[in-house]
Amino acid sequence: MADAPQATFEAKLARIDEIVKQLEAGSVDLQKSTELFKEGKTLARECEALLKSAQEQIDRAAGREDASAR
Amino acid sequence: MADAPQATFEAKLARIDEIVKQLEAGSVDLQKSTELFKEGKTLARECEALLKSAQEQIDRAAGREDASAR
Amino acid sequence: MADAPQATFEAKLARIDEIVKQLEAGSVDLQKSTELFKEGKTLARECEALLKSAQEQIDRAAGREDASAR
Amino acid sequence: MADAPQATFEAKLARIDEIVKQLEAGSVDLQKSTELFKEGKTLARECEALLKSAQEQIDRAAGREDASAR
Amino acid sequence: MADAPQATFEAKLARIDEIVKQLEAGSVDLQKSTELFKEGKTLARECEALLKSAQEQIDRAAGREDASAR
Amino acid sequence: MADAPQATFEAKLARIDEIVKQLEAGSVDLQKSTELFKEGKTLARECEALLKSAQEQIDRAAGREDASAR
Amino acid sequence: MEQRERPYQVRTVRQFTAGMAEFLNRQPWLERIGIKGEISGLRVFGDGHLGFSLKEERALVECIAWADWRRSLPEVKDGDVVIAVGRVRIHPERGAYKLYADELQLAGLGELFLQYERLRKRFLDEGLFAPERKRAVPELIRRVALVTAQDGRGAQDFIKTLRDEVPFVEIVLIETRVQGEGAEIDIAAALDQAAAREVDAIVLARGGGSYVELFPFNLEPVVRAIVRSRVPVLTAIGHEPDRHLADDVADLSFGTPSKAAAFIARAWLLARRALDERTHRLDRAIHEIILHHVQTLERLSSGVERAAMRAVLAKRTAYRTAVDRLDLRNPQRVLSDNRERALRLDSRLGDAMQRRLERETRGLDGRRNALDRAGTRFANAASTRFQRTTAALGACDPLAPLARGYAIVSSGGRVVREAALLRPGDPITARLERGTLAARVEAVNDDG
Repeated sequence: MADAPQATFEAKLARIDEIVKQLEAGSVDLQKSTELFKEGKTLARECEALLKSAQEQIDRAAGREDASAR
Repeated sequence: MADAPQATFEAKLARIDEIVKQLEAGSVDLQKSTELFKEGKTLARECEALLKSAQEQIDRAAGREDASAR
Repeated sequence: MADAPQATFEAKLARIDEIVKQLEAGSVDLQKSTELFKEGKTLARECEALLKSAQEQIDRAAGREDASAR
Repeated sequence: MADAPQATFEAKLARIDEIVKQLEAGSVDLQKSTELFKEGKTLARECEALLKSAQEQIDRAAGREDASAR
Repeated sequence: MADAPQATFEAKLARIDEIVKQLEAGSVDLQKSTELFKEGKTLARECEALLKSAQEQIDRAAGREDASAR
Repeated sequence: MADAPQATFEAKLARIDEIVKQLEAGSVDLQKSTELFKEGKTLARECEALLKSAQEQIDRAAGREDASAR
Repeated sequence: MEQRERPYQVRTVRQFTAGMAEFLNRQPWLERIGIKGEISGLRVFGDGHLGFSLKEERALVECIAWADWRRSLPEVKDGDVVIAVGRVRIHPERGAYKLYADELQLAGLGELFLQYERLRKRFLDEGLFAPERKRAVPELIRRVALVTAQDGRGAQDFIKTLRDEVPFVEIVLIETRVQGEGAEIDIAAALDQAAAREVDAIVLARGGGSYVELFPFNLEPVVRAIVRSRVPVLTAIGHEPDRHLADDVADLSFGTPSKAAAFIARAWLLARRALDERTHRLDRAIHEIILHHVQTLERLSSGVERAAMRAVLAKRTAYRTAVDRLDLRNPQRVLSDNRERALRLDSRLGDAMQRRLERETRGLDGRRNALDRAGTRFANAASTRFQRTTAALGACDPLAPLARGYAIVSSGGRVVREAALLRPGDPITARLERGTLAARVEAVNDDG
């Protein structure tokens, strides 16, 4: 998990999915549940940031076009 | 029991269960009953604290996300 | 009888029971009866103390939980 | 008769019984009867005292309990 | 007759009986009768004293008990 | 120079087409998607510029014409 | 001979004529054909159309001609040599065909036509019409050289269309004389000039005109100029159905200048549309990707929260159950039971002891009573016996009769029982109850 920031958006999503499944299976203990949740939330936040960054890049790319070409 | 605080929530719960069974069996004397009950209550308190802490961590993690990323 | 205080509540109670039976049977002489009575009373007092202590422990255990965790 | 005070309550009672029987049998002369009667009375007094002492001990034992444990 | 005072109440009464029998038999002369009768009277007086003494002792014994034990 | 922009326009359009198909297939990850989009937008902008520069030229030409011929 | 042996089919007249009509219709070269001949038997109809025969030596073709909207027919008379241009049709009811001409080209045209045919054959032989020789016309023409007549209608149509549709396409106008003697030289020069310009294509345009007027576009200088052009050449000459050799060698040819302009404009419009469409799809695709990711992320993010909440809730429930069970087993009851038992035992202890004391007290009292009774009894017995004995003694008192008045008589110290033992005068003593009497015997009576 130390190299999570380098993981792709998709890899992070997959890991969150895995965490959700583990939590739903109910087979993990309380502490582990909490840690998994925190990890999941951290990943979600990172994903959110990646999406935001992507959206910004997209907006910038689109915006530049709007500004320059029309 | 000295290392009870390091024990997991589940281990504590299991120990409470064991205590309840001993108490239900009714074969223990007054002193032992009292001690078992005290131990059970102490464990219950620790479990409660662990639950509370877990809930707080979750709330904090969830809340932080709400606050920062949305 | 010198180590009565180390005896359990149950042992003390059993001894009182034995004393009561002896007294009720009327088979011991007055002097012995008086001594038995005194012994019984002492034991009863010890039992009472043990009960009181147990009660306090239970109240404290139950009460502390009520106060801290709910 | 010199060691009568060391005799038990029950022994004294038995002696009184014996004295009564002797007196009732009428086979002893006046002097002897008078002495027996006096002996009997003394024994009864001693018994009374023993009973009183027992009662006191009991009261004290019970009283102490009342005072200390309740 | 010298040790008459040492004789018991019962012995004295027996002597009086004997005197009565002699007197009733009428075989003794007046002189003798009168002497016998006088002896009888003396004995009777002694018996009365013994009786009185015994009664007093009894009363005293009973009374002492009454005074001390009740 | 005359046919370079044309070749480029068509080539660019073809590349945009390819990008659109990849994006529509949904088989590329977020990062790649973003990069493809940016590339597509850049290409579209360049295409647009080709159209625009032609427009400007003709506008200029028209202006000249207006100035000289009318 | 051979024909007779060949199998044959029988047709009805209608079938045959219909088949022939169909056959003719399928011949492209008959779609529009110019037939050169001498007019004879000219008839003028009221609505302005003409009927005549075209003759050449002993051959004859029936012809109907009328004016269309584009141009009027020239004045003709019998004996004129014309090229009638039009279409061949079968008349089933007459079993004959006719040329339906909408154009009549007057005398001399016949020579031009021969020249046309000659040139055409030569160029064809040179392979100038071969598609593989032709240059690729760029899809997008941004700068075009328009070679046309000064102020010609063709030029106006072309320019108007481009201005309207794709105003940014630059038109390099190269004006030239397009008809008259030596026009082909001017046109060729103009084409060469155009080819030297930085243009994407050359459009050679000319509005409508008569065959003769348009004839320079069939001539070699023009054709050669087109062939040698560095830049693709598009022709847009005259009326649609007419074809010139310039059209045949051009990289693309259009019936009218407007159509050429429309072609150029259309390429741009298509490109614009394609660009717009791709841009739109690009935006939509990335939007959908982002939306998909956002939704997935939201689903997973809330999922992880829900799952964690549920996990904790499950733990809390387990905890609650355990605690409830523990509380149910609070030793308080054990404690109470034990307390009751202890109290009961304590109470029994006290009772037993008290009862014991009472019993002993009662026992003692009983004995004391018995003792007292025994004491009283023996004291009474002693007293009774004493009373009885003393009473018996009292009854034996030898002096008792004296109380009743008796007296004891004694003489000489001896009690006198027999009177005879005494004589009168003997001293005697009489003892009374109280005191004694001294007396003498007076008489003796022994009968007593």
